[in-house]
Amino acid sequence: MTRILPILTILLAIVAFWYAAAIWMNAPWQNTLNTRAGLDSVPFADFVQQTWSQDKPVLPAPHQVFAEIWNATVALELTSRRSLAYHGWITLSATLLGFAFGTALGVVLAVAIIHNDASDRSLMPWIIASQTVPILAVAPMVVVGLGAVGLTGLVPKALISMYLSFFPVVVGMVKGLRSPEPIQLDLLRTYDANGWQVFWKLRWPAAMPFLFASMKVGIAISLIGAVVAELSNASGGGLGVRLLTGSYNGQTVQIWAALFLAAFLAAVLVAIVGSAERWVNARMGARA
Amino acid sequence: MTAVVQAERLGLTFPSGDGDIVALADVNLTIEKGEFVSFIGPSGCGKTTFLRTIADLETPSSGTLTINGQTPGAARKARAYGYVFQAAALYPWRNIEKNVALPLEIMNYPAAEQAERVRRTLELVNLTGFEKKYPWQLSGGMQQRASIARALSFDADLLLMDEPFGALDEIVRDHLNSELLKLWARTEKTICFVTHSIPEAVYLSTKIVVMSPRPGRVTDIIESNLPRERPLDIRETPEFLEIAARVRDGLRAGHSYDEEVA
Amino acid sequence: MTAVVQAERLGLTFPSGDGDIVALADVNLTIEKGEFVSFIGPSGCGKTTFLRTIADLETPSSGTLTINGQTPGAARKARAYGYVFQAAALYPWRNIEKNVALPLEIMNYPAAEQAERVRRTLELVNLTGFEKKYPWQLSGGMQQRASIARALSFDADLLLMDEPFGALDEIVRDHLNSELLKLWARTEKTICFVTHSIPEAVYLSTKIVVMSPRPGRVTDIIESNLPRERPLDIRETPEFLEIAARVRDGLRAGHSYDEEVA
Amino acid sequence: MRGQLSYFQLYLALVAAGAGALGLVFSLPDPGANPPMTLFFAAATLSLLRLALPFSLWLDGLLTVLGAGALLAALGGGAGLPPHHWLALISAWAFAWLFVERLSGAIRAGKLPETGTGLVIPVMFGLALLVVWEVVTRGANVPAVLLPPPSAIAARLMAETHILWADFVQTFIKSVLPGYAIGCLAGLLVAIAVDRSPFLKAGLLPIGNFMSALPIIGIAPIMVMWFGFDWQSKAAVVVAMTFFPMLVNAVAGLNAASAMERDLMETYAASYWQTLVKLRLPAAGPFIFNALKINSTLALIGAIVAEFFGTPVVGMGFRISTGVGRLAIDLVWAEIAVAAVAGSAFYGVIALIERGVTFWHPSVRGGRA
Amino acid sequence: ADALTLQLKWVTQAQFAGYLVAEAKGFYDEEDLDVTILAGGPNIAPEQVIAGGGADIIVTWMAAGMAARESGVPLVNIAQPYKRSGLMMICPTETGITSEADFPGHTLGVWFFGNEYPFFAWMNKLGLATDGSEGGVTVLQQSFDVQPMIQGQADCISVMTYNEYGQALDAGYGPDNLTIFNYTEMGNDLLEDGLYVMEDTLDDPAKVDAYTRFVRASMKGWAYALDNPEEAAEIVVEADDTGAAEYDHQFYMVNEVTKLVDPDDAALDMATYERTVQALLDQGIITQTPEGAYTTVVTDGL
Ligand SMILES: Nc1ncnc2c1ncn2[C@@H]1O[C@H](COP(=O)(O)OP(=O)(O)OP(=O)(O)O)[C@@H](O)[C@H]1O
Ligand SMILES: Nc1ncnc2c1ncn2[C@@H]1O[C@H](COP(=O)(O)OP(=O)(O)OP(=O)(O)O)[C@@H](O)[C@H]1O
Ligand SMILES: Cc1ncc(C[n+]2csc(CCO)c2C)c(N)n1
Ligand SMILES: [Mg+2]
Ligand SMILES: [Mg+2]
Repeated sequence: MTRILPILTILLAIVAFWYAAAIWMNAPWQNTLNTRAGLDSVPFADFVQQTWSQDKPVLPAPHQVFAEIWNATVALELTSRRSLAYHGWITLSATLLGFAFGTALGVVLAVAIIHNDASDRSLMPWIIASQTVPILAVAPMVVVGLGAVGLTGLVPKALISMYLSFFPVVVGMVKGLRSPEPIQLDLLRTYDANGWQVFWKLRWPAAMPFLFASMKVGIAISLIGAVVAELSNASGGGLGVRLLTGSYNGQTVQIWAALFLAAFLAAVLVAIVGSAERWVNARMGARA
Repeated sequence: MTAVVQAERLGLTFPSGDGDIVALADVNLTIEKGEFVSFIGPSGCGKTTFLRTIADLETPSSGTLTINGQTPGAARKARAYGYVFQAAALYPWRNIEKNVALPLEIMNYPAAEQAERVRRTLELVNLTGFEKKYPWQLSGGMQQRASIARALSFDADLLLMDEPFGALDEIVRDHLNSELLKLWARTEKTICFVTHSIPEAVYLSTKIVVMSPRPGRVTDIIESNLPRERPLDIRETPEFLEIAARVRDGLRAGHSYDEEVA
Repeated sequence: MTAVVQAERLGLTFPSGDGDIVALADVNLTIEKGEFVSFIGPSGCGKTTFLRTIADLETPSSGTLTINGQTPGAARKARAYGYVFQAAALYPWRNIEKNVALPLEIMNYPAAEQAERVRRTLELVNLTGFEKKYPWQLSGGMQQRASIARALSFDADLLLMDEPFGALDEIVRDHLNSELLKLWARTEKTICFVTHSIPEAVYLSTKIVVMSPRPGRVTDIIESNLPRERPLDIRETPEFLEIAARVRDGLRAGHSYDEEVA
Repeated sequence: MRGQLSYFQLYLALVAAGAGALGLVFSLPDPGANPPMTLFFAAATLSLLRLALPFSLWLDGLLTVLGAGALLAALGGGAGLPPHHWLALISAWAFAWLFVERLSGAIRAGKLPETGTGLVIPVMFGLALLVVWEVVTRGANVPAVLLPPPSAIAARLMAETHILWADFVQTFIKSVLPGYAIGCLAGLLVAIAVDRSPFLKAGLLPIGNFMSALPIIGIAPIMVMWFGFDWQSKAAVVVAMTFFPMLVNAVAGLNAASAMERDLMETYAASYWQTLVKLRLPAAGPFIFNALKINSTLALIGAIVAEFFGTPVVGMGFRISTGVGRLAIDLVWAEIAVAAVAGSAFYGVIALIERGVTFWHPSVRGGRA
Repeated sequence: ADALTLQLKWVTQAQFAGYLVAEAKGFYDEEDLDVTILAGGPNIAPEQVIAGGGADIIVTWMAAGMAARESGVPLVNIAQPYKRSGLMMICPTETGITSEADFPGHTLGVWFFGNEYPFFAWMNKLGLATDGSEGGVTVLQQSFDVQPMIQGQADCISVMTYNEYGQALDAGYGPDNLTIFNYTEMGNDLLEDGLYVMEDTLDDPAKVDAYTRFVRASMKGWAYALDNPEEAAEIVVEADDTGAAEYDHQFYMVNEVTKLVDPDDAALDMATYERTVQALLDQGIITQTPEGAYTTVVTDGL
């Protein structure tokens, strides 16, 4: 209860604000419609009702979005291509695969960087540069390029997720693997521990807080990557495709529904990483 | 037989933005196998730095240093020594048992022997019952004892101990002092021991090295002729007090604010 | 006049996964204004915990504790005390000068006075010349002295000092002991002082609290009738040695492995 | 025998010389067909002499340059590369790698100065990548509309500087910088607010996580709807994009101060703000900079992506999307190159500031951040 | 069966009803073809896909196709089912725009990504500057919907008769409160959805034969869609694996696109071709009159 109450309060505040904003943002268009229909002097209560039930509102009211989510998930068969759950699953699988690739790649690169001077000096600047390449520009080319060699579906999307998510992991892990105090390293030096032992017994555990912070960012970005990739390739479905087609058809409610589902997925994923973090912390004897 | 530690004209300077710090200057010292050498000197005189240099954790700026006739690096690779740091340096994610087992894991002791050694050394420092606690659950002195246990858990011939008993009360200290002496007598280890306690230094050592600061130099080397078997009450004998007085004089001479002291 | 520290049936238990740790049990103690109280006891007996409870850093599980007649929390808010931790706890991003100035900044001393106080206290602990160095550039003892300077830089009426001189050599320790005594005599401060050195405790204190472990209890409170003016050589007087012997007995009684000790 | 080479370096040296020797064998039937290439193969084979003689690392650098030059010269015809010339690519790459390995080894050993030579390594690596790119795209006749060679991109870069500059101003100066500043600041402030109030922490953090997980791509059309077509909507996307990493990292960082460091502040009865400014923010520094660095690249991506959803007809994202549509792929890559340079410089500046501000952290004290 | 991959210019919708119907009704199978239809999207350039070998035939607009040809992708038009342009520019009357003369000083929404050429050719003809300078128009890269008009961010927006115009009608706009500039009616139309292949494949008679059968089956699909708009709309909805296509909208679209397509004649109309090429040349979109950019071998063989 003590955990739910604050969330509920903030949630209520947001929903109230949202409804108010919906009136405000949808009013101009509603006025146009009413004028056109020859309706002047609509009572305010009715007018509010109208702004909350437009077909293509600038800002859909919360209940519209949730009705759409409900209709597109629970009310439909899971395997239906109109089901948001179906599209959510497609995006989720690409996200998870890409995140797994990205985390692995990020850790491997970080390890190479802290252990090899040449890698550090040569790789780091280019890893950074790689992230300044606008992914949406490259994504279609990647999809086209991989399509040309026969790779379609999940893998191109996962690769784009990986491309985005490995970066926070590299940056965080390089910092984390370098975070042990000199005296902690000295201790292992006195045992003449080999590089492998220094890594597993000191650097890796010391880097855990950094790894989890990075993974939280990484998994959220990974989802963005999957969605971006889906925007480049309208066949195959996924939440990105729903966003796109919603946008073409001016279906704001559909856009928001897809957005919310994506955000919900990301929040769940971040929460899962968070619980993993707490579990590992507990196993590592962290102070409660 | 070669000396265990042999320093000749050893110097070490820390570069630093605003003026270099000369931590060791012109240190000459020979330590033979089986000796128990105490280092004593004002804070900041370079005791830790000297121990770290022996352990190949710092590189001398000048002079030569050999350990068992080898370079410090080769000695370190041969796992010639165990080191007790001035700070406990326990790993916060390992419980006490695991912290003590760390060097054993690294040196690939069989699991059963690891457990046995951990049990034995923890008992030696009187920490039985705290095996599963994490460092932050222990008092300062308990942490220090855990770090001593860690260095004793494997059998290095040379022990480098930097103020190991600083945070311990007199009784525990006496206890550990005599345990250490027993261990030393039994195993013929060579021990380098930093302490601030003159009685402790005299009680334990065959040789006491007095250092003075800025730059860190050896001002006196006092050979003790006390017998190898030392009951605790040897500390009241005139021989003992005489050596202690000599150490105190050497120490005072190296101090910058003698005059002020009443 | 109310007592500065008044503990009645004070208890403190640390909850822990595998069995709670009783750090303090049934502690009764009154400290009057102007007293110099030393705490002595085996490692892990709860000395640090007791000081932390006075400082409102731990909350008692049972019993009552008042500081200047207030709750510990109120006393802390009134900045009633200065605390020297067992570890130096210097901030790595501040150089020594800035570390010492930290409480002064927080208590909004004028800049000129800050500079003057920093200079004075650093001189007191003999760290002049190291103002611009960062903590990791100092030896263990130097870090400890910096943290003492930090606690002395502002004028709290109650000083809580947890083994402040543990990492210092005898000469510096003597020097700081007598400086501390002078300060105490001049300012009428109340001082709670944890130490492992029996001579130090006897030399400094008006009252010595002997504690024993598991659970941490006060086993003896020894009032010292030594004069307030204490030259260093008072330590050889019979009165002194008598009190020291009583402390040693109390200490030994509390120890779990008396028998083993030779 | 193996001189001062590590086993790994020796391995690279053998690959380099071996590929060269094999190439020489294939070239022998007609050694005059491509003299520079034959020369390179011969020189690479001769590098086996290092097994017997001291062999300066600069010679490896020279061989790299020679190999790259021979390869680029061989591309002239436009008919692709004969099969055995690919061996030169392998050999030259191995020489390059060997060169940077040895160079960084020499710098670490203090035989060469850090300043100056330290820069050679990333530059060498980058140039090596460019050469490989050039050789592969032209040597294997990759369609230019899929991936143009760097030379074509460079030509575009030179020819269209005014367009590129206008796009840079629109995207980087107008959208990225303000959006980055606002987003990072907002993330930090919310982190502090969240940290300050347990109620907010319990209430806002889960919801904040949720909100910030909104894929920015979906936000972009909405921001355009709300803030109009010009840079304001792009800056808004950048704000949304940079907010989350800062929030997460700052919340973690604000908890980074150790228990005893906090206790010290308690004993001074320091106010919340004093503790914040004098302890928790400095201790959070490494985490905050982590976010600042991640965000410096995210911000640029965000702005560019946002420009895909309606813009005035200027901006890097606009140029990229229209460029792909017009198959002006070399212009697209020129724009990407500008983005990469700007983003790397931005990151570099933040990293420099980090080294200055968090000089005390072990990861900085020990060398590089 | 011969395998062919068709890359559409846009997402699965009734704009491509002929191909989708031909696939669904088995017309391709009847011609012994195994056709894969790839949906497009706002970031997929069909010209790039075919250059990379990801498709055999693409649907694209002639302006984009010719521009790609000059960029080194040798595309050749093999058939032109779309005879007329569906492109329009619409302006709400409250903006005060009633004729081309009113444009200066206004903001016009334009789709880029290869769809901008007809607009620029038109402005070129009107002599209006498009770089935002005095006396010209301000150009906005428009999103692919009618929001910019509804929200007043643009004075005029681009629409297709068969798609966004329908959305505008749904939103309550109509001929009585809109000024409509229809590219076809103004004579400014450039050729839209045509079928293009890579030039070198035309040297292979087997390929040409496959193309011919493909076009024949596709035109059969278009004819079927014209006669059975409801079923065609259903087929489109069924073919869309994103689940976004709505039957009502697709039905509207089928009816609109069949007005632009001549199911009986797949051949390129030379007059329109010449005009398209001239407009592209005038505007500098291409610099040389293209040679061999179309072929009649396929349509001749029908
Ligand atoms: N990493 C370092 N960088 C710069 N100066 C250093 C460093 N480590 C130690 N020093 C300096 O070297 C000198 C000797 O330090 P050292 O730690 O050896 O003293 P010590 O004798 O062990 O003192 P203590 O008894 O206080 O531990 C001191 O002046 C110290 O400031
Ligand atoms: N945070 C904590 N959580 C759990 N147990 C703790 C914690 N802090 C201290 N303890 C336990 O409380 C007991 C008393 O600890 P305390 O630090 O007060 O001892 P001390 O008398 O100061 O010892 P020392 O002389 O070694 O510093 C010890 O047994 C210790 O294990
Ligand atoms: C020309 C050249 N080639 C390879 C490397 C080294 N390197 C590049 S990627 C990689 C794997 C991960 O570190 C390594 C080792 C270099 N520095 N320069
Ligand atoms: Mg030291
Ligand atoms: Mg303690």
